[in-house]
Amino acid sequence: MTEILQVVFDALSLGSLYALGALGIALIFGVMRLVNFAHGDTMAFCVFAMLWPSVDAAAIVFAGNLPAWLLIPFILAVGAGLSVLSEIIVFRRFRNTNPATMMIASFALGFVIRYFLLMLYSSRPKSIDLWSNLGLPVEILGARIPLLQVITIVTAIAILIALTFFLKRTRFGLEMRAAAENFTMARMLGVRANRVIMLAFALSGMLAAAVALILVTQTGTADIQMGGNIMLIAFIATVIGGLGSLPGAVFAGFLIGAIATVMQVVLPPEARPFRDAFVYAAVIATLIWRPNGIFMPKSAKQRV
Amino acid sequence: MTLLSVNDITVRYGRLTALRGASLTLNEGEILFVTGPNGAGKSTLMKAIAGVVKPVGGSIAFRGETISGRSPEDIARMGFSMVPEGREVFGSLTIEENLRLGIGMRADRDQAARDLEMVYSIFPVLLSRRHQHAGALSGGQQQMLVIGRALMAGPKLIAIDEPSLGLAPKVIDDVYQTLVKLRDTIGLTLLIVEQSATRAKLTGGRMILMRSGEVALEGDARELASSDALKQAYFGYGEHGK
Amino acid sequence: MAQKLAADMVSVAFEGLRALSNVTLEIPAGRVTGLIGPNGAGKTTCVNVLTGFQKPSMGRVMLDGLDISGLPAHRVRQTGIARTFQSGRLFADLTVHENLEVTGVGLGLSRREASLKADALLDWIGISALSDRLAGGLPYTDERRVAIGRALMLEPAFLLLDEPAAGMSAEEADELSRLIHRITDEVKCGVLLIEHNIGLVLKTCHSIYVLDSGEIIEFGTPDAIKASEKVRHAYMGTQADAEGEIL
Amino acid sequence: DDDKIVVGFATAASGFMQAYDKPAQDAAMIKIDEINKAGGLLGKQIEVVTADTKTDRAEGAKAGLEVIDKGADLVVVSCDYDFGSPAALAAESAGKISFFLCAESIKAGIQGVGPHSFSASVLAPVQGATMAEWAYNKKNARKFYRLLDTWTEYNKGICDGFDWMLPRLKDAKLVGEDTFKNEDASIAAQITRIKSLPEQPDAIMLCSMMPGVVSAIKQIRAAGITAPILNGSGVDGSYWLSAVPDLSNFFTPVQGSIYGDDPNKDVTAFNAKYKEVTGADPSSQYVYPGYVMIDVWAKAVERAKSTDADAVVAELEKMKDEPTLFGPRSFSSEIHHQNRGRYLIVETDKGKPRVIDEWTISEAIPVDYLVSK
Amino acid sequence: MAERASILSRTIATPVILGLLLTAIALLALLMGSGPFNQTIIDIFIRVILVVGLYIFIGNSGVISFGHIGFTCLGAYMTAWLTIPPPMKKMALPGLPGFVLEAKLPFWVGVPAAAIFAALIAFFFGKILMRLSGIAASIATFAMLALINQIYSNWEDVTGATSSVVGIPINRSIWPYFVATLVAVAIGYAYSISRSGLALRAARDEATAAAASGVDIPKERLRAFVISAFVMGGGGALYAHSVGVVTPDTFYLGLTFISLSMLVVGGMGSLSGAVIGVVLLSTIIQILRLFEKGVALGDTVLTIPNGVQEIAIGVIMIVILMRRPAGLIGNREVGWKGFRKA
Ligand SMILES: Nc1ncnc2c1ncn2[C@@H]1O[C@H](COP(=O)(O)OP(=O)(O)OP(=O)(O)O)[C@@H](O)[C@H]1O
Ligand SMILES: Nc1ncnc2c1ncn2[C@@H]1O[C@H](COP(=O)(O)OP(=O)(O)OP(=O)(O)O)[C@@H](O)[C@H]1O
Ligand SMILES: CC(C)C[C@H](N)C(=O)O
Ligand SMILES: [Mg+2]
Ligand SMILES: [Mg+2]
Repeated sequence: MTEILQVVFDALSLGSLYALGALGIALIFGVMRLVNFAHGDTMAFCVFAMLWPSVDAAAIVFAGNLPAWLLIPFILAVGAGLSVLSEIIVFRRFRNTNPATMMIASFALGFVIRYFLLMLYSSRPKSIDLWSNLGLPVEILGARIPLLQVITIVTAIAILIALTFFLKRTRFGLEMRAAAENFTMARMLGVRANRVIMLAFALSGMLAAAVALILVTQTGTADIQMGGNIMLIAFIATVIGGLGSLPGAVFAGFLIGAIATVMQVVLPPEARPFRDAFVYAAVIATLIWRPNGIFMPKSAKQRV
Repeated sequence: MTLLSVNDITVRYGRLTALRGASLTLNEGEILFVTGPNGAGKSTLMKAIAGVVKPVGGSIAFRGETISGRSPEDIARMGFSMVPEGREVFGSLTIEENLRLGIGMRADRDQAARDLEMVYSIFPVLLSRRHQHAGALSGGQQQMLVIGRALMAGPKLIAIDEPSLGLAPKVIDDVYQTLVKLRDTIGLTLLIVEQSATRAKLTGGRMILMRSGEVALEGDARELASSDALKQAYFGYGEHGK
Repeated sequence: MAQKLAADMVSVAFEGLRALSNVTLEIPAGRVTGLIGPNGAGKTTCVNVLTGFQKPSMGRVMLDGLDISGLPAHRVRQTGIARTFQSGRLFADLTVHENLEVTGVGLGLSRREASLKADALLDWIGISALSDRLAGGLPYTDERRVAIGRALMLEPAFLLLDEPAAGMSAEEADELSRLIHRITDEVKCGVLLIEHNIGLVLKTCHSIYVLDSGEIIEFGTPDAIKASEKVRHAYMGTQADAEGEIL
Repeated sequence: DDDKIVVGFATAASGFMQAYDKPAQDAAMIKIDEINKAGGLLGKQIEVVTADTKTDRAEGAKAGLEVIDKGADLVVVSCDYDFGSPAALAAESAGKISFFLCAESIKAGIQGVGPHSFSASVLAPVQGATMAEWAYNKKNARKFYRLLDTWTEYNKGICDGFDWMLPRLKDAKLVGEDTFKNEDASIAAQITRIKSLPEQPDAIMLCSMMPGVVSAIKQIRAAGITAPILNGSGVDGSYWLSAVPDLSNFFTPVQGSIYGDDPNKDVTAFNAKYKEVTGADPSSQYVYPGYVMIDVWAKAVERAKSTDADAVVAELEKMKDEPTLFGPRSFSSEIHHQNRGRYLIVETDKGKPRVIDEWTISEAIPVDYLVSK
Repeated sequence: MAERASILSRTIATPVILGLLLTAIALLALLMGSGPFNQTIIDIFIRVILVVGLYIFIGNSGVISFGHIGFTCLGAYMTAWLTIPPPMKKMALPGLPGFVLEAKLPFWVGVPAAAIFAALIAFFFGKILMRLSGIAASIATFAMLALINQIYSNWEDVTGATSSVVGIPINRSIWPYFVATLVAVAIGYAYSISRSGLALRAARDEATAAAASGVDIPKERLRAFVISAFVMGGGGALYAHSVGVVTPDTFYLGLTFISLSMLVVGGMGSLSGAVIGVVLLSTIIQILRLFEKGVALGDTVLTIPNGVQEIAIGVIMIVILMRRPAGLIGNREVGWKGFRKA
């Protein structure tokens, strides 16, 4: 029993990280039809913002030494700032262009951010100790789970609820969804669409920062590529969850985390390296089963 | 009092000139029909006023302020409400959400609530399906929705590009009756692209005819609609100056 | 060439909403059949069912006695049933000529054959001048004519037109009416015409179905429809009366 | 030309391999400088030419061709086999000697490139075998757990060496094994598996490398698993220790110590020299193979009295336990790599690494075994 | 009305001009006669093949595939399996079937075989995936890439897992690559003017209307998928022979995004865009490289710091796309009199 519970927590903790990533991707996709490939690099940027630029092997911790009540807002602000800047300098000029063009632009932007970090910090992964005591396990119903993972799970769910409420119940959410669907028409209705989109970018940037903080606390490592994998999984989660559906993205994030964890547990040792192959096969199966995503309401399908 | 004046505007799409020096004025509380053959530039004129396409020459003033060059949302917030050609509903939003989008910039929430009721009473089908996605509506129902949405903004001037598109005759009547009533009660000004001269005649007001990106003819809707001049201008036999 | 396309007791439901209930109708070859009714009556849904875009919840679609319900849309087109859409749906990045060519290719012609057919058809409709323009930038009315041309490729047995005259002036609608008659006369296909332009329908159709809330409430000749109190009540406007004053 | 000898570096000056290539290359430059200052090689000065591989394989092939074009007698290629081999292959087909800066796969040499190719480091399996045998003898470890990061051949190589050694250790057994991926954000499931073992292991053989290894260690310790962790050389260095405060019971094999406590004082002197030249202390033992490489190659050139590739290869293959600053080196016509080697053992205790021992595996790992893996 | 010229005669200028461009590049390599430069040109040719392969599917169907580099991987490994000397194979890849272990085929057999193999696998994947469209299809193709990558990264006996596969005969002559590139361009051209190409482009614009025109969209997509996989597989095989080693991670996200970028920057819907995009971006990269190494301008040597080249390329791409969202060439194709509508 406790063993199963332990697996559940393991799955939830990986899943919540994916879910948080997926929220950041889904938000921007929802409002701009943009698959923001720079999201992962924004995460890396937030992590490196804790360090002083240097190409030495040893990291010089800088902002990372701030007390939590200062550090968290600072990193969130960095994420939001970079994200908003990306919107103003780059993405704003790609309104109404096709998704492929926007996607490549975001990829190129990510590339620029990555190499910028590389120039400042070198390609060497750096180490940084943030809130180690969060790694200590707490006992829940007999299962032992690191405090950090509890925090991650709770954060992911709290953010989901807050965001869903925000998008469903406030005027801003309505305008955001409208701008996503038809930018020009929304403006003709008086929606200050640029402002709306900018806010979405700020939120997405903060989500990237949140993932960055959790990741760095968990791994103790700052690596240029660190956001990449989560971003990809998040991207997949966004699509199989149902495009534009935040709960869908979160659910799919948890689902992928769960599948990966369960595969790790049940596969025999020889097959374990193929764990991710099973995960991707499951992704394909899900897409064939529900091409519009798990959470897509039927009525949202375009009628003829 | 002049509400809208369009002075000599020119609009190009690449090499194609869609408007060449078009002008018109519209007074408060007036009805102005715009008619003209296929490709004359009627829709382009609407879009230019709304700020969606940028004229390369000329100027547009609304409520005494120059609006050419302003963003569509600023123009909308000044009280210009537009129903574009071709039913641009937000298919993934519900019907009520579509309608509520229109009231974003209004301060008078009570009046907005009353307007919502009014829209639902003109188009009862929207009320019965208010929580459904707008994308599922039939063509005509979508047209009702966009007209309703434009009214929700509480505009000074409403511009409708072909209101009758896809609507059943009975509904067209309802729409026109409502528009005229609003003109009479709250002084709403109407700018309507309408292919049907008969409809213009029945409603009354002023009318202009566009051809090849210019205003070719102007006059009283009732007189013009029954005159041969309109037909001639429509097909371009003989030029009528403005 | 097939002689009769029919819907047999077709029903369609969307999450509780009955868009069509037990609709039975027939489209004979060589004639123009009208389908009118208030907004949301189910006209487009009916066309969708007949052309394979919508599976009926119940009932069948019969082509000359052959059950074709359940065929995917492209297969339906290959049996000779063509349609247009309420919203243009042209291939925006292709030229007008290519728009027509696609149907030829879709029906199994080589590009060369399809190209020749497209030229001939554009000529026949009278829009050869548009041939090399990108379909994306066409004005509304031209869009409609190209859509008809595209559907007419390879002389379909049936042509279903969903509001082809929307946005047309009286004169343009007149011209469309003539075109439709040319189609029935020369191509010999059966046409289903959905329109809110009553004048056009009355003038063009041989017989007319009236649909309301998913049910056929009336069927008859234009004169009979014009006279029907039921239709007038459900559909016609007060001023835009059945005389077809408003075109 | 005849008045100089050219060493060509087809290495990464950008991209992530740069972090490995640059330090080793700096060390090689120090040796080259020393030789030049001492009058050169065969009386000629050594000249250096470089080309950037950008950490890209296709670019690597180009870089190799480019330094050959510039007359390189020795082609030094990227540390890692995957990224170095395109340039090495280019050298091989041009009949030039190539040296991998620090590749630790058997392929970096005859088996994967050809008879003119060498590596300056020690095979990864030797590291795994060393740690297993050492822990068995010195830590009395009998129950081993094997945790493999399937990301690279290097990681697998460590575990291969461990696998080879384990059956040779009487009574030692594997109580469990698992795999993970370097990029895994969380290895919670793997940790759960260790913790639910009926008996906890005496030592965990961790076959992984930067950056994922840090995350794995951090999570293992955070979960309260205190068993000794054995590693390959890839984790050497103190730069990352801040990530796991007070890390203890953690063991790494190294060719030389960067911590100032190498039994050989010359190593400490080299470290100082390195700092003087580059402005920083060596960050890990991976600087050393660069120095060793030039050292053994230069000796072979002197002995062959020529830079002719075949003659130099012949001399290199004669080396048996040739002493270098960082342990003895042997090459043969069968293998151009070290399948046995002296390692210093570094223990990290309360976050402080220091040399505690020295170990050479009791028997060389057979070439057949290495190749079959 | 003037008689319409046949599609072939109206459009043949495009492949001819592109062919001439490629010939000029090949001649340039010969003229320079330097090893590294030759290798650079070989690289460009391989890139052109890959991007043309992408164009065939993505350009015509409008579905952004993240999966095609998977076919490149399949092709590269296939030619490795066929052309590596048997003794080396038996050592490194003992899990291969017997007849493959014994095979020692020349590279001009290996490359087409690789292309066919990739096409075959594409057929199986395509059967399942081509029913999807839009972003779902993109993700599914990405999952396919990841699946291929995971299998090739872990199947020790057959692919050598993450370890480099070596012993692939290296060919440094420019001609095979040149000829293969011409063939790829010819295939790309032939597909784009084919019935299937037209039908697929129609479906890209308006799937619903395409179905109403009798187009069987999944079938047409599958056709393009298989043909493009053929080209991608061949490109992968050529890559293997140009470098001599392959590993699975060579054929993963990095190559995917670079190739996609070149396609989009060149002009996604145009064969000319595919070719010119690659040539142009590669040229810019080479020039920046030159500056990285230092360029003497008069007395001063102009050098840009390491890393700036990558940043610059990123910025240049963004700027090009800002200016020309449809890519440099857009949807047009080169003709004798400049560009014409595709
Ligand atoms: N986005 C565009 N790109 C290129 N050309 C355009 C575009 N929009 C309109 N045009 C062209 O501009 C001219 C004017 O078009 P406009 O839509 O304003 O005409 P209209 O009078 O509204 O016609 P209709 O009665 O068909 O609605 C036409 O020739 C049309 O082809
Ligand atoms: N996919 C769908 N989901 C939910 N409801 C739908 C769907 N498709 C159609 N409907 C509903 O079915 C009814 C019939 O729609 P249909 O489009 O057939 O009407 P129509 O007669 O063509 O009307 P119009 O004249 O306005 O075009 C409408 O009430 C419409 O909202
Ligand atoms: C830096 C090292 C961990 C790299 C390793 N020596 C290799 O061969 O890849
Ligand atoms: Mg118009
Ligand atoms: Mg309809």
